[in-house]
Formats: sequence, structure tokens, C-alpha cells
Amino acid sequence: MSRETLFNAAILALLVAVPGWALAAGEPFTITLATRAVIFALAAVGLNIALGLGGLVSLGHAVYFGIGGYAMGILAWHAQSHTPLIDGWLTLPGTKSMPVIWLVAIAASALAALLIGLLSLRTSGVYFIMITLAFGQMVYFFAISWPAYGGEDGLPIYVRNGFPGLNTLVPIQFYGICLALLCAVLALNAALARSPFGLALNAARQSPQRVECVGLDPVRLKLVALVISGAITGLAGALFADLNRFVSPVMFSWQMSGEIMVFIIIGGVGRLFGPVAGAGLYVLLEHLLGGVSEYWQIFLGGLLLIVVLFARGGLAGLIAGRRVAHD
Amino acid sequence: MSPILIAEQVLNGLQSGVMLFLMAAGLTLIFGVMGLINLAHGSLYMVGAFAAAAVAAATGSFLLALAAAMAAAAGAGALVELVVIRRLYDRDHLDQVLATFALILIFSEGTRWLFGSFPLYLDIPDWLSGPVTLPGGIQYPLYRLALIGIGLSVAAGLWLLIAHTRIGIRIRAGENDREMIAALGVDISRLYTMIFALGAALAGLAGALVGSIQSVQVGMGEPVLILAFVVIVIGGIGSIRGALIGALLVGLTDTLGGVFLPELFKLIADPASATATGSALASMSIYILMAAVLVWRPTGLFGAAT
Amino acid sequence: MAIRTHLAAAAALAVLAGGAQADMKIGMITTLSGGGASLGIDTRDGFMLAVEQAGRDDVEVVIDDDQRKPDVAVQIADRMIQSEKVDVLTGIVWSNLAMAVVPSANAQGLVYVSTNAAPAQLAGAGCSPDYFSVSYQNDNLHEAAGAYAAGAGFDNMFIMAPNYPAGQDSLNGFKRFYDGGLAGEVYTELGQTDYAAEIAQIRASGADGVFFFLPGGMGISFLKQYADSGVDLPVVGPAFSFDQAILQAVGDAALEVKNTSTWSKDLDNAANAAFVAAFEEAYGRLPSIYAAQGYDTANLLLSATQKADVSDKAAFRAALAEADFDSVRGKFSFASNNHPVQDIYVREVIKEGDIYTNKIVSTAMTDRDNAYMQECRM
Amino acid sequence: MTEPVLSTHGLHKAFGALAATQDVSIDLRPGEIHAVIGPNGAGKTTLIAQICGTLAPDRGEVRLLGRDVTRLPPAARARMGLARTFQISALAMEDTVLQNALLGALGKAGRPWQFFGAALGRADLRGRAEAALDRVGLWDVAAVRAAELSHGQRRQLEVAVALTLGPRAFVMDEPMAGLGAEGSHRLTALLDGLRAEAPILLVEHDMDAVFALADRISVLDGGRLIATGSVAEIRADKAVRAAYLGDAA
Repeated sequence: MSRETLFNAAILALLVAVPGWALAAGEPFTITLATRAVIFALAAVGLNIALGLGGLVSLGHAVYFGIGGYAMGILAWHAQSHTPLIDGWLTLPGTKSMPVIWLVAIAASALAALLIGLLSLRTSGVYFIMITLAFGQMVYFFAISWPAYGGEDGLPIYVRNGFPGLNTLVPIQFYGICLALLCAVLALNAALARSPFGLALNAARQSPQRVECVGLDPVRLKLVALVISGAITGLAGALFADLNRFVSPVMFSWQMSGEIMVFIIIGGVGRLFGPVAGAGLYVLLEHLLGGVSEYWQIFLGGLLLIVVLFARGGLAGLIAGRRVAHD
Repeated sequence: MSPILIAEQVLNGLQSGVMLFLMAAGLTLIFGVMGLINLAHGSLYMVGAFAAAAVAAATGSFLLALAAAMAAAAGAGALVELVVIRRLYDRDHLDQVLATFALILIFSEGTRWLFGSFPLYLDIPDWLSGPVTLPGGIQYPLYRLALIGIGLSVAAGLWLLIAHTRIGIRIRAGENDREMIAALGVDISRLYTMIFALGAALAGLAGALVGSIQSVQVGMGEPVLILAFVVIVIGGIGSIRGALIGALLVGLTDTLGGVFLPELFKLIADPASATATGSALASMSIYILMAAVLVWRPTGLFGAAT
Repeated sequence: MAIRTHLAAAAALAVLAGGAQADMKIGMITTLSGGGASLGIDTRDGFMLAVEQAGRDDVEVVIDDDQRKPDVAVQIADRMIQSEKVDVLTGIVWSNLAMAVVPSANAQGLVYVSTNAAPAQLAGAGCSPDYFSVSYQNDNLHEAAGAYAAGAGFDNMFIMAPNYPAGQDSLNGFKRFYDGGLAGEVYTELGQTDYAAEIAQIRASGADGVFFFLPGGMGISFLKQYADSGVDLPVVGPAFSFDQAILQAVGDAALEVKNTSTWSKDLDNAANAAFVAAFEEAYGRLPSIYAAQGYDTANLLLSATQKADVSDKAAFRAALAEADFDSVRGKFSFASNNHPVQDIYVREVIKEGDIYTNKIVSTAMTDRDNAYMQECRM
Repeated sequence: MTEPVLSTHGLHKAFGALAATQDVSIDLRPGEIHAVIGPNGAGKTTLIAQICGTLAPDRGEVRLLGRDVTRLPPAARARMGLARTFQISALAMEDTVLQNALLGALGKAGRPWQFFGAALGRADLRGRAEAALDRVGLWDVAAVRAAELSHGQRRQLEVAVALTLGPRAFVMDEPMAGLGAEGSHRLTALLDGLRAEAPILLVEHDMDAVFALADRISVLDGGRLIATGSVAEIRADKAVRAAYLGDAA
């Protein structure tokens, strides 16, 4: 077993063990905290597909996170207020069913990623960063001023949505759902990285002209990566909204985009479990440092600087060592 | 809507455009010469405003406050360049984004730690306050006219600097070929520090000038930073001329969109919902402008073709 | 696991039962860092001043910083409910954070007493017997501004607010009691800092007065730019832009502006005089409306514990609804939807020595309740 | 005479006042190695960029297999059978030699939209990639990262990737650049055997290699084609000697 495999296994074991420990130690809130970390990790794994595999420095992933959140918010709000979602030649009701909400969240954020990708992938490098940031800001302003679903106040959902056969109101069961989804997406990520698509995408990141010269279209590869990435981050957004039983435009803010990226960097770019480690560490720091000082973000900033300047592999790089070639 | 009002709104658009230019010019210069994307540029804008507010409170002099703003921002810029930024020139954009994002956190919380959470007081001096009457009977604040004047002078100054001075030659050489300029015997790291400090000083100046008619508070820099990014994307990265044209376009679109879109919607909807919808759309107008420019010219109006 | 409960200031003030189980455990979620921290700090300081004055050793307060982020506020609420088993929640400054926390806290059976935020949803269809607002209903100050404008003879006002729900509620609240004409009705961008375009519209509109609702830095920017524009129409607004902390950053530009408030430091009653003096003594600054509301909230909670045990929820709610405490606002009672019935005043910004502050000039509304009682069925 | 595989007709490209390519017509016939030489700045790189589609000409056309491809993007030309190698190696440096070759095979197969199943496990792709590596002599370093290869090995890998495409024509941009005598010699032998597979348009500075390999030579100078002919003809051409060989000799 390589060190990276051990590192991954250790993180997974930790995630599985947390609720048991929390219940035994009489700290049930830790489960909520761990759920938050797992959902952030899911969002970051999504971004990592665009960033780590595709080299797309998207500073606008909060768009997909927020769209996922609003997919949940809008569907559940219509269900709880017993108003139809669409009322025209076709009448569609809202829903409180998690699987349906997830599908809608995935589809809606994938569509948004497709539209933003079509425009922003006309450029590359630093233009791409600025443009994704700008589109994020555009959606944020729209969400604030669009009155139909609460605008800046957001939408409260009184009761967490349901999942067949489970009681999602019990923190540990909701945590289980989130962890299972995270594992599924990690498996998907691992499969993608090894697949023919992953091979081509990986090459498109390193040398787009090479990919062109073997007859493949690097822009289309990146676009598909962005769509998959956005869809996963959207799913995370739906879960995040369910965790809080609330959505608001804050999910669209550019700071959110920055934070999702920070998770990856602290954990390790392009590493399968990097985003998971990063999100966990971030939530832990937020919790612990927040108790030490109101100005805890100074420490976060300092840590981030040190990681970027001196420990580029992030946590995964420190613990698991440098990346080795596949196979 | 009267011609006077329209003229006044155009002046307003112009004024917000030239202030954006001060931000965008530094960003685009730093990117053009050093290849660095600097998210912390908005923090330098904030540093300028806070320095100006502190010095104005201590001395009562507006000019001293402006000088202090530029000096503080240039100093902070040079320091950051020496300690952090110069390690980033050879890194990829991702590292640059993250390191400068970290700098935002440090600057913002550090400023809050030093100055507290309350907004600071900074006002325009008496000799620039009040309105003047322009030809055509337009009443317009003298201070805003002064802002337009200062912004355009800085633009002209930058053009002179780059086109006609030794340092300008070095900057242009640096843009084209780092190795060549090193071969010319120019101390490249000193040149970079100077350019970064120059960009920072412009941001600090903008922060102080704009801070005088707005609220000096933590986090004031980031909205401007994002607008400046839009400006640069529209104008073309690395082009000072593009930054000027882009800034004016964004300033005018933002101002005129906010005024005329709600009016336009009133033609087709009832006033209350027209104002709300029109305003919502207006807040998106500059991004729509950006998208349109991208479709037409992916590298911006004055960007080099790739 | 270390849990960040007692921030330094709170720890000094919170009266902790030495090992004994406190009879009432209050969870305070408020904004103590980032933009807007000044409001939360005042809320906390006013609240803790009342707790300290009461000298009760059976009341425990845990305080945490929501960073003005809804998700953080929800997370803190979950922790306080699940781990710390608080009896009551309070302290949230912002409506959007209140919307995130209050309904789910009520659904989990907790009483929430608001020190400030009181959005329309929670007063109308979303009202709850477990939710009390000690401050006002969000529309109140705007309604009072409308009533004042109508009474003062304005009949062509230019009205303006940011384009978000509270802004839309603001203009609707104003129009509810203002029956004159409108020279203009403008929604600005939330967080907008330059109002040159709107000021030009005001100048061209032929209005006889301006009503604006621009909380925080937006109000500072607008007032400074307005003062410099040479447009000298009278201005009226709700108290938020004329708060003690903000006024010092606006300076002369705010002088003589009329604003509506449920409280002012010169309000003439014994409880208020004692509060203002004690607050200045304890913290070395003048109290703001947020401090006054925090102080009243604490006193309301303390008064209810005298009458009922917090574990007997029905009795405790009834005790709260009686509002049997000395409010710094003088008379104070609850309407049927647990929002205040109170007088609302018109204040004017003045300068006392080097400090900008407010003085009451008239009463805009007497015994004002709110517009949403009909929609509230509980 | 047989139909040329690849040809340009009156290609013209200017950057501002500088005409980088002026009225260049050149063709590549089956079975030949056609070398393009010229001094620095003669317009060789610009010409290749137009042939491969990364740069659009101002005037003129590019034909591949009898079809006008002037407006087609590089990927489409590659799918038609145009294989290119780069002057500065454009490999995926973090990937292994085998993965780089697999990418070519994947491009040839034209189906990158397979999200599951390991690329390395695809027998068809792998067979094609391994055959190409074998052909250029990189079989024993298949598991090494491209970044760790020697300069000469990277050149060989470039050729291997081109081979996986099963191309109808090669365009090679200075494959010998930076190689030592031995590396040059090995690559020359490799290219020599390739012409039977598909003709090669070879842009090269190394005159020994050019004279050893080329069936025909075209000479560019100042963006113009000043001569085309057999090796002997070019050696004898006065204009060429004056413009180029004279200086070089």
C-alpha cells in the first residue's frame, strides 16, 4: 500500500468513526460539524475535477453551489407552502424528496456550468479566472434582487427533506447520507481520472496543443469537465441547504468560491482525498480558532500563505509525500 | 428625461469610470509586466482609504491625506511584493490566486484589528465641496469634476511614463522579454518592486479619493476589485489603453443602466415591479457587457491575440 | 472538544452559576466580527449590562459570533440547542439570519426573543407563539417616516431603498402611511457606494423631500454625497443610518436630518436615564438603539423568569407576553402577534460638543402595532 | 505525377507590416520526405502553423488529401490524418510515456467520451500505443514520466505519438534541434523508414540530416519560397547559395 492509499484510508476511517465517538463522548453537535465538513468536501471534490484534472481555475464555483442550494430551497418551499412549482399548461408540484431534489440540483447546476463554460472557455489562463469570478458576482446580484424566492433574506425550509427509509432529522442519519454521497463521488472521481476521458483531460491541462494534434478538442474536454464539476458542486449545495434548512444568496458569494478553492489547496491539488482533508481541516480550524480570537481569519490567511509558498502539496503532500506516477 | 439630466448622468458614469481606471491600470500593469494576478489589489485600495482617514483626522489636511494614502499603499505594496509576491512570479495562476486571497484575509482582518469595526470618517475639503454650474446649467459637484480631472491626468501621466521615459522603456521591455531586460543590466527585481508599488499607489489614491465621498470600511476594496477585473477582461489584459476604455465603458454602462433600465421597463410594466426588475437587470448589465465583448473578442478590445 | 462559548467580554459579565445548574440558559447569536460587528457588539453589551445589573446567579448566557453568515448562525443554533441545551435563543441582528434560524428553532420547541431583526414573514403567516420581537416589526420605522412626512405636509417625496426584501418592505411601509405624491421611487443595488446617479435623479425630479433607507455603509456614502451635491431638500429616514456608531463617520452631512426611531438616548423616563448612564459608565461610549433593544430584551426575559419556570413553556410564554418590565422606551406591550405596541418618535441629528447624536423633536406614531396581525394565526 | 497528399496554394500571412508568409505554394507527395529549410525568421514556423491550422492565413489555401482544409481547426485536420511533431516538445510531462502514446491512440479512435473503465485497460488502445513505442525504441521506458526522459527520447516520443494516429502525412518541426550527433543519427534512421508509411514535410536546420533524408528541398527566405527541387538542384542553385547556404557554409 502506498502512503497516499494509507492517507486516504485514514481519512475515510476517521469520517466513519466520528459519529460513534461523538455519541460516546456526549458531543452530538460534532456530528453536525462533521456533516458540514463532508458537504464542503463534496463541493471541493467537484471543483477538484475541473481544477486538478482539467486545470481550470474556476473562481466562480459558488454559482453551482448556490444553484444546488436554490434547487432544494425552491422545490421544498413550494412543497411546504402547497403552491405549485409551475402552473401553466403543465402543473408541477414542489417536492420534499431528497433524491428528486438532488437530480434537479445536478441538472440545473450542470446546465449553468455548460452556459458559463461556453462563454468562459473561449479564453484561458487569467482571463478565465476573472471571468468566472465576474459571472459569479452577476448571479449573486441577481439572487439578491430577485424577489420571488426571498431575495437577500433567503428561504427557510422548516423541516429537513426526506429520504425513503431514513429519518433525516436524526443528525447521524443525515450524516450517513452525505458521507455515502461523498464516497460515491470520490469513486466517480477516481474512475474518471483513470478513464480514457480522464487521460485526454489530463493531457489537455498539460498541453492543449498536443491534444489538438491527436485530433481531440481540448475545449470540449474541459467543457465536459466543467459540467461534471459544476454538477457535483451543485449536489453539495443541495445538501448544504438541507443541513441548514435554509438557502440564501450568501451561497453565491465570491468568498464562498474562494473558500471552496481553499479547501482543495489546504488538502492538496489533484489528490483524490485532498479536498476531503482540506475541508475537514478548515471546519476544524474555523471551530477551534474561532474560539481563540475574533480575528481568526488572519491565522487562516497566514496558514494559507504558508501552504501556497512552502508546502505546495497541501496536507496530502505533507503526509503522503510527493505524487507518484499512476501505474 | 431632460438633456441636462442625461448629461449629468454621463458625467457620473465618466467619474466612476476614471476611478475604476485607477484600480484597473495597476492591475493590468502588474499582470502585463509580471504575469501576476493580484486579488489583493482591493486591499491596497482599502489601505489607501484608511491611511487617508487616519491622516486627515490627525492633521486636517486633505492633500496630506492623499499623499499618505499613496505612500501607505505603495509601502504596503512594496512590502507585500518583497515578502510574498516575488515568490509567485514563476508559479501558476492558481498559486497566485490563493496567495493573494490569503493576503485579502490578512489585510481585512488586520485592518479591523487596528481600526475597529466601525466605519471611519473621511470628508472632502471645503475648497472642493459644493456644486458648480456648468455650461448648459448643469449643477455638478466640484469634487466629482476634480475626480474626473485627476483620473484623466493620471491616465495621461501613465501614457507619458510608458511611452517616453527610461522606466517606461524598461516596463515595455519587461512585458516582452524578461530575459532580455535582465541582459540589459537592469535590476529586474527592483523594477518589479517599483511597478508593484506604483500600481499599489494608484489603488491607494483611488481608495482615498473615493473614500472621501463614500464609507471607509473594511471590505470596501473587493467589490471594486471585481469591477476592475471586468474592466480588464473587456479592455484586454496588459493594455493601459484597454483599461481606460474598459473602465469608461463599465462606468457608463453601470450608471446609465441603473437609471434608464427601470425607466424602460416602466413602458411595459407597472412602476413598482418595473423598478425592481429594471434594477435587478441593471445590476447585471456590466456582466452582460462583458459576455458580449467575450463573444466578439475573446481577448478583450485591446488584448493581444493568442 | 473546546467549544467557543464565552468570549472575553461575555465571560467577564456573564453571571455563571458556580457549578449549580442555571435555571435559565440563554443562547445569544450575534455578529461580533466582520462588517456589521458594531451592531452585534452593542446588542451584546446592552444585553449583558441588564444581566449584570440583575445580579442573578441562576441565569447563564452563552454567546457566539455568527460572522453575519446565515449558515454559521444555523450551525451555532444547532450547537446551542443540541449540545448546550439552551432554553432561549436571542441576539440576531439581521433579517436574513433570523429567517435562517428562527423558524427551525421554533420548530424544535425553543423560544426565540428578537433583539432587532423582525421580518414580515415572522410577523404574519410565519408567526409563532414561541417567537417574540422586543425591537419592532421591520416596517415600523418606515411607516413612522411615512406618517411624519404626511403630517409635515410633504406631498411629492422621492423615495429610495436597496433592491432586496427589506428595501422593498421599507418603501411599502413608507407608502402605507404616506398619502402624498411620489416624485420618484428608486431601488438601488445592495452594497452600492456611489449615489451620484440617484442624486441627479432627485435633483431633476422636482421633489419636495427625500425618504431613504440605506443601512450601514450605504447610508454613510449617500449622506456625504448628498450633502456635497447642493441639493438641499429635506431628508428623512429610519434610525438605522443615524445610529450612534454610524453618525461619527457621516459627520456634518447628517446634521438636521430627521429620522424615526422607537428609542433615543434623551427619551424622558427613569429607566432610560439609568440605562444611558450605566452604559456610558460600563463601556465608555454612548449606547445605540441596538444596545437599548438588547437591554430591554434581557430585562423582559428576566421579568418572565420571576413569574414562571422556563421549563413550563406555556406559562413562560404567557409571562413573556405580559411584558412586565421597565422598558427604556417607556410604555411597552405586545400585540397579538408578539410584536411591540409602542410610540415611534422623530429625531433630529445634532452635535453635542464633538459628538454627533440625536434629539427627539416629535412623536410620529402613538401606540403603533403592525400591519401583519391579521395574517398571523396562532 | 501522383496527386500530392498535402499542398498549399498561394499562402499569405502578414503581422502588421511584416509579411511572414508570401505567396507560398508547396506540396508533399506520397512516399517522399520534403524538407523545408531557410534562415531564422524565414517564416518556417508560421508556415507550419498555417498548414496545421493553429494560424489562419490571410489568403491562399491548404489542401489535405485533395480537400480544402483552410478553415478547419487543428483537431479536424489531425483526424483527417495530419500528424505533427513540435519543435519544443508538447508532451504531457506529468504523464508516463505509455500514457502519452495512449493519448494518440485515443485520438485515433476518436472516442474520448468514456468516463468509466481504465484507459490502460483498453486492449485496442494499448496495443496501438505499445506498437508505436516499440517502433521508435521507447518500449523499455514506457512507465517513465515524460518529464524524466532525455531530450532525444522526447523527440522519439513525439514521433511515436504521431505514429499512433496512423497518419496520411507527417509535419515535423525541427525534430533534430538540440540533439547530439548520436541522437540525430538515430532519429534520422527512424524517419528514413517512415516515409514508406506516410510522406514527411520536414522543417529542419540540421543540414546533414536534410541532405541525408530529403527527396526534395524547398527554401524559404523572407517569407518567400525561393527554390524547390531535388537535393542536387538545390545544392547548385545560385539564389539559394547566396541567400542561405553561402552564409551557412
